[in-house]
Amino acid sequence: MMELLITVFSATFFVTIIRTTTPLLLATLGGLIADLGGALNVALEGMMLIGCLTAVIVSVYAPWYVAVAAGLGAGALLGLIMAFFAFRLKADIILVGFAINILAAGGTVFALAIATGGDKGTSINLQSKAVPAVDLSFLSAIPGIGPVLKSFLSGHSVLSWLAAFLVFAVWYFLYRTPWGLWLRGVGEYPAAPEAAGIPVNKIRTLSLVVSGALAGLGGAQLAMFNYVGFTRDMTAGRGFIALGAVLLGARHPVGALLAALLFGAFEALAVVMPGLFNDIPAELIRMIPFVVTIAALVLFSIRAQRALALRGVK
Amino acid sequence: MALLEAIGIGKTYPGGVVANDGVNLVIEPGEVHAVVGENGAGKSTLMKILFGIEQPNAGTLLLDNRQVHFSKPREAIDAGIGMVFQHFSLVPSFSVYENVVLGSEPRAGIRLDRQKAIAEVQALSDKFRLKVDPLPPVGSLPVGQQQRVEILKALYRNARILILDEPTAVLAPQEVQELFVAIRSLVAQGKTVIFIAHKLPEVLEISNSITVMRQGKTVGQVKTKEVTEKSLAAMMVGREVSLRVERKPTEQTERVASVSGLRIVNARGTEVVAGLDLNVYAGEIVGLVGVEGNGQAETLEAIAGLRQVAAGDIVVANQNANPLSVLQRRGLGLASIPEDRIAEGLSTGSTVAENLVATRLNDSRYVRGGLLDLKAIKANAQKLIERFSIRVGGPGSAVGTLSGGNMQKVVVARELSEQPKLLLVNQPTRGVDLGATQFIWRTITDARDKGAAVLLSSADLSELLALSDRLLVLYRGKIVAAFLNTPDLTPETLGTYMLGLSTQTADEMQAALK
Amino acid sequence: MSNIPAIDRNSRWKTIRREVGRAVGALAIALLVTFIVVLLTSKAPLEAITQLLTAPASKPRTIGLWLDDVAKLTITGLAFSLVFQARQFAMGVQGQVYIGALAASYVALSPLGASWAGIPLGITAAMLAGAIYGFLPGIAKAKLGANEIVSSLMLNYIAIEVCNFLVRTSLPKPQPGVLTTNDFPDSAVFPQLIKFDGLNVTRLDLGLVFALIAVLVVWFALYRTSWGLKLRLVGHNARFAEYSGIKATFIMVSAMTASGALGGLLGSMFVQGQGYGKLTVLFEGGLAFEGILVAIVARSRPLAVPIVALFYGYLRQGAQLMNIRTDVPAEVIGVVTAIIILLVSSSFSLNFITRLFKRSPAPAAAPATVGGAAK
Amino acid sequence: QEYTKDNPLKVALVLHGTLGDKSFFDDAAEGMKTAQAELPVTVKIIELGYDRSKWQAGLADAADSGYDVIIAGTFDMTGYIVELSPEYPDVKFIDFDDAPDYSACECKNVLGVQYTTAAAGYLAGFAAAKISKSATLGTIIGMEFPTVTDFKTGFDQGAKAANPSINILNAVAGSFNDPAKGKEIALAQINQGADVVFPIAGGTGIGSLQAVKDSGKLAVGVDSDQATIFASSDPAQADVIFTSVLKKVGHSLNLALKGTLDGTAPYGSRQLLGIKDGAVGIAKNAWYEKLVPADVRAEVDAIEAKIIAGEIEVATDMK
Ligand SMILES: Nc1ncnc2c1ncn2[C@@H]1O[C@H](COP(=O)(O)OP(=O)(O)OP(=O)(O)O)[C@@H](O)[C@H]1O
Ligand SMILES: Nc1ncnc2c1ncn2[C@@H]1O[C@H](COP(=O)(O)OP(=O)(O)OP(=O)(O)O)[C@@H](O)[C@H]1O
Ligand SMILES: [Mg+2]
Ligand SMILES: [Mg+2]
Repeated sequence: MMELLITVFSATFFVTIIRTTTPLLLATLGGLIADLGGALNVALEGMMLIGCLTAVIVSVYAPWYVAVAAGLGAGALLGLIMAFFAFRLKADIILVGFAINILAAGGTVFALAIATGGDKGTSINLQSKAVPAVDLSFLSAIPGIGPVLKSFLSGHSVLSWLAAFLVFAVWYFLYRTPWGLWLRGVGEYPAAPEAAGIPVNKIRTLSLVVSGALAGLGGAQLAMFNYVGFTRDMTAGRGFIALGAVLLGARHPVGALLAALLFGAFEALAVVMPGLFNDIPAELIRMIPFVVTIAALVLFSIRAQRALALRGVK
Repeated sequence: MALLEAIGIGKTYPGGVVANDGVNLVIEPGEVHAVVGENGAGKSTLMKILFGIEQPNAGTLLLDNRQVHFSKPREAIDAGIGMVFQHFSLVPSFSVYENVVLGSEPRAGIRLDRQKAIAEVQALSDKFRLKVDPLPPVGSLPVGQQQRVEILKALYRNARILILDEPTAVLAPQEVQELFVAIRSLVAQGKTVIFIAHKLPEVLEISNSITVMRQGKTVGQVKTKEVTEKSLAAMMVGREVSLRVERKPTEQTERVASVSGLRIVNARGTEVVAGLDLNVYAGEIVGLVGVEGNGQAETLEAIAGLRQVAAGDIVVANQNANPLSVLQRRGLGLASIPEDRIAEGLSTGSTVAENLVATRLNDSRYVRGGLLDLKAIKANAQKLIERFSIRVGGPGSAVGTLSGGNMQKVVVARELSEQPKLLLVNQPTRGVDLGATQFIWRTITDARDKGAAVLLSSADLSELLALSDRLLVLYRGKIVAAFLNTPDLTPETLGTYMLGLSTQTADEMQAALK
Repeated sequence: MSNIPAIDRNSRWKTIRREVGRAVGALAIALLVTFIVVLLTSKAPLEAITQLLTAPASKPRTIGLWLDDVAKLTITGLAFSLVFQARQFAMGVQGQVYIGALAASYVALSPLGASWAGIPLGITAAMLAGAIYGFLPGIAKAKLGANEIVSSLMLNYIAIEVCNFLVRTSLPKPQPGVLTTNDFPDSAVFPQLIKFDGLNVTRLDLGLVFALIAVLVVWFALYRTSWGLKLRLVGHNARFAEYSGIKATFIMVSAMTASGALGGLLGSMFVQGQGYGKLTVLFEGGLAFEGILVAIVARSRPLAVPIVALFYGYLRQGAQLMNIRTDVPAEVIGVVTAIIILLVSSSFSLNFITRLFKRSPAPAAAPATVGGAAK
Repeated sequence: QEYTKDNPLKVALVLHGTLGDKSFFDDAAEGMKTAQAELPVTVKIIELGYDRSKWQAGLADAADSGYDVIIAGTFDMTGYIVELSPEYPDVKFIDFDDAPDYSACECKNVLGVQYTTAAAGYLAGFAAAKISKSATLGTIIGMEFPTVTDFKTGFDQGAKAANPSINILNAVAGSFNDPAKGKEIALAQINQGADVVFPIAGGTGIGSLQAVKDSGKLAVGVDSDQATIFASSDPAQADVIFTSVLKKVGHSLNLALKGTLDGTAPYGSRQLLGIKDGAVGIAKNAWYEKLVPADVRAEVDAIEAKIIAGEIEVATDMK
């Protein structure tokens, strides 16, 4: 037990959490934008996966930032495709989402095989690049807390810092700019913005494009930092967990951050636990994030009910 | 010279419904122009065409004598036309000012300039005498205020011509008066108003000229000064109508329902009913008078079992109803006509027949051993369709394909197909045309005459005065006045109590409280 | 009045014609897309397409595979149709399949499994377990308002892990460490419906019968019982249902529970069927989710579900056999499936799920009718 | 029957997955390629994908399609082979990395080819313990089944033989294709002091190797010679893989086909191939030479000889 506590409160564990959280957080923000615009984006998983592959392939030929942008662009393009089918061709958006996931699972392997000349499993024959870590070693020069600061803050991915900034940016966009107002209006009651002359379908389309872009960015982080390279199905359900995180985070950017951190922490914990407790079955450890989501969901709901009950409504 | 002119407008909906068929409309600048007609006459369709939501199949629009064509609302807005829909287009969780500026926000850099938006909304609201607080979320406001927000929205976009589609249907009399004050102030400041309503006295009061529509065609345009309520009604319907109900004197005997010490708290935590006591006897109609949001709707819902009560006792047919479910209360002979037929009175995706038995799924005539008796259900529907003259293809048609008036008839038919002991009625004729109104009124009084105890709530004072035997005025969840309905009781008298300007003493109320 | 039933019947025929027309159109689009993709990826496109179109019906064995798929797709399609009709977006069929399969396996591998009770008891246990697993997100939603999409998705993951865990640790295995249980005794495996010369050539088993029974039961429950009417009323307008005295929460929970029982049944059909006859980890391979597609194309109508499953199952089998027998790689099949779903759903837009997520109160655009024009 | 280039033996390699795993399936496919070049055979590779419900059907279809020999692998397919083989008595089945229970089935036309990798794992574990400075090793398992854990059983035994007080961390990833997770697990083990990591986890393990590269530690590759695989695309990665535990699937399948052609393959029984058959072993390549000191290499060679001679008994999960 002591060992676990020491691990959990160590700087390396913190750094691990940030690393596991970042792709999730980016996808969660993407899910949030789509959700507030009134579309449940079940395609986050596929968008992330295609983001991963695009970033990896492009990084072979271009600097890392171009590759990251390409991952982002691939996600955005998928968002556009999704919007086209859902809004223009009036297809069911959940079905479109599932279709994109299927497309991504098969398409990435197919494209990988073309890019590597036949490899269907991993991209290890491609010399892909990594997103650089931000080195804040100079912090250790600060007397006293310097070394601690350094060990906690240094070494995170550029995209981790970007993700943290994006939480703020998304919040500012949603609650301080006119376009955020439009987006929330479109999601909550489309008839109102429609009557106000706001192009509702354009807003919805853009929200899916941005949603896809953020998921693609999450994919870039996953395939250019968490692990450098691509393997089939490497997102391993993170897109669906992000979907849960959106709802768990009460559809608010700060909530999204907390929910993503929660899942990130459990992913990190699941990684360190078998090293510490060899006898806990791996299946049970892997179950933790899902059990926690349900527990949190139920607790949230109980709290909401109790708040109503306190006021004598129920 | 006409400001806005529609010539020979034709509109056929994709399903083949001819909603407009050579409609003409001439609007002079600075007037209040009313458009009247029965349900489905094509009024809303015409307005949607003027506002660019629907595209006409035929005809032309002239604005300032120049031909115009609006392919979307934005173009109409830019041309100076504003429209307030029958169903509001407001985002409930947004504040008033956010709703008003939505789509044309004042900006500071990329930020929405909150202060400026609030100031502008405040200024507009002062200028046109449309009092509303810019800050609270719109969802928390009463309908009357929501409507002002809608009007402010149009004015904020510099509308010269303001279309109001059935604005008074949801308003209390005082609110109607406030709306009229605002309309007059709009006109005084150079705006033009197109006004749609089913209540002819209102039309006669506010408008300068009137266009009458019937079955997708314009029957004619008249100066308001030159018509009476009666002649107008005849123009609309094509025959004489009278809106009077003959009420037999009641002989009240048995107490059917009583409520004591009722307290209700809403989801936002505010107390909406604050210690209410009332009794209803067999064979009488008790009217609940009040500006919307003073606890009438909640009281009716609580009696029906649809709403949790914080305190108090409800007795129906000598039984403590508090622990009883909706169905058990219905079993005691309770029937209820809800306020919003689409939201809670009907399942629009289900068939007419299914809607007509929805409240009787424990009845062995239609359900035996958990199995549906489809024959009986269909026969029941056919019988009721005939008895209540519902215009519908057949028992198997989806309710969603019916007009508003016919939908309301389905609700009434279901609730009154069997003689109820206690009938709860909320806004029975909202948005319903003259013919249907007359029919529904007669049905309700028939039920009373056969011994039902009726609790009636309505935003329409003339409806309350026409139907009720006793009237209870609610203000902030309490009864502040009670009257026996006598010919000398006027809307004005009720109005002072409705607005909380005065309160009767317990002695004064005594006679009408029983 | 007397001509009203005639109008009714007329419009019903019109609807059926329109729906069939749509289905045929969708099929044509699907085939066209497949042709194009195959032309682009295969060196012998003609051979590949011939396989796609003829392989499933070419031999008793492949017909068995196809119909076995149809049975399974029908059950998952029905499970989704039930919750969709109640307007719940529970995605838990996959989890129920695993839990149901576990329950069936415990029965089959117990002494009871070797007796005549192996099949009936296995199915009952599976349906009960599935029902409980469907009940959980239902009750969480009804009592606490916990979002059923998230809770059911999470329960799926949990069920898969529970299955992995129990197969690895507690169920009897042919050799230590393998992720498969012992073969079930024959008395616990669904008998084959058709045998050829005693050969094991077709997978077609009792599951198909259960699927057909399930179609009738679900149809009957939805359209001939008061529970079904209540369920549909709740699905159309839950507030109205409450107002009518229908316990909407009870209906929601019971719909999810019933759907769970179907999911459990599917679990038993997997592991007790000819395809496996034992429990293996990850045996379901994502088929449960394909029920969403089937249900949506069938517009949640129980009687349409097996018909859609028949066509979809054929395409699925054809694609699989094309992959096995020709040079079209497996991944291309995924891409084709995705494109087909996109195109088919474009013409089959069932607005209701979208409406679930658009928080707009706007009611369905009702088709214009005789009633409106008559005024 | 005589098979010639014009009348070749028709072989189908049925993979319950896809090519591109850089180890197991790819190696089998590689063996087929050699066979096709050297022997009168034609080989069709059928990739069934990862949906288990399609495996049985896929195998049956192959059996039904006129091939002379059907090759499929691992326990996942054994059951199906047992089921199908009596129905197709004229078709020969090769079941690699597993074998049917011959006492319980009529599998006269099935050849089981199994490997005891424990012995090779023993050699790698011994070398790893010798070169570890922290006396802490890490093993990462994809999923727990014998063909996987057999590597670890031998590895652990070898490591303890080299250093009885060695500390071996272990983790089960639960997946063979989550490299990000594999990387995290390896980083966690490195943080807990491990300086040699042995991932036995397919694609997940690829992530672990990357963690080892990033932290400048050492790793043992698995199944195929992973240093060589990385040599051209990522030399830095290759440079930390001091050896790999080899399971030479392709090589053994090639031999089995040869045996089939000349009639020596013992169909109806299982072949348990080990270090002395050359079917398993460790990669003694340039990196091994460079990263493992000569004295340790000499010890390893000595141990290998003893194992082959039966003087050292290596425990195995393969019964
Ligand atoms: N979107 C639509 N699609 C098809 N038919 C429609 C549509 N909207 C209205 N209609 C039909 O057009 C006719 C005119 O409808 P409209 O809404 O203009 O009537 P109205 O005069 O506003 O009636 P009310 O007084 O009830 O509001 C009706 O018969 C109606 O059924
Ligand atoms: N999208 C639509 N398709 C077909 N008919 C429609 C559509 N929208 C409305 N209608 C029909 O239009 C008619 C009038 O519409 P409207 O919305 O004005 O209702 P209404 O009769 O005024 O009822 P109320 O105003 O009381 O709700 C009704 O018959 C309704 O069924
Ligand atoms: Mg109207
Ligand atoms: Mg109306």
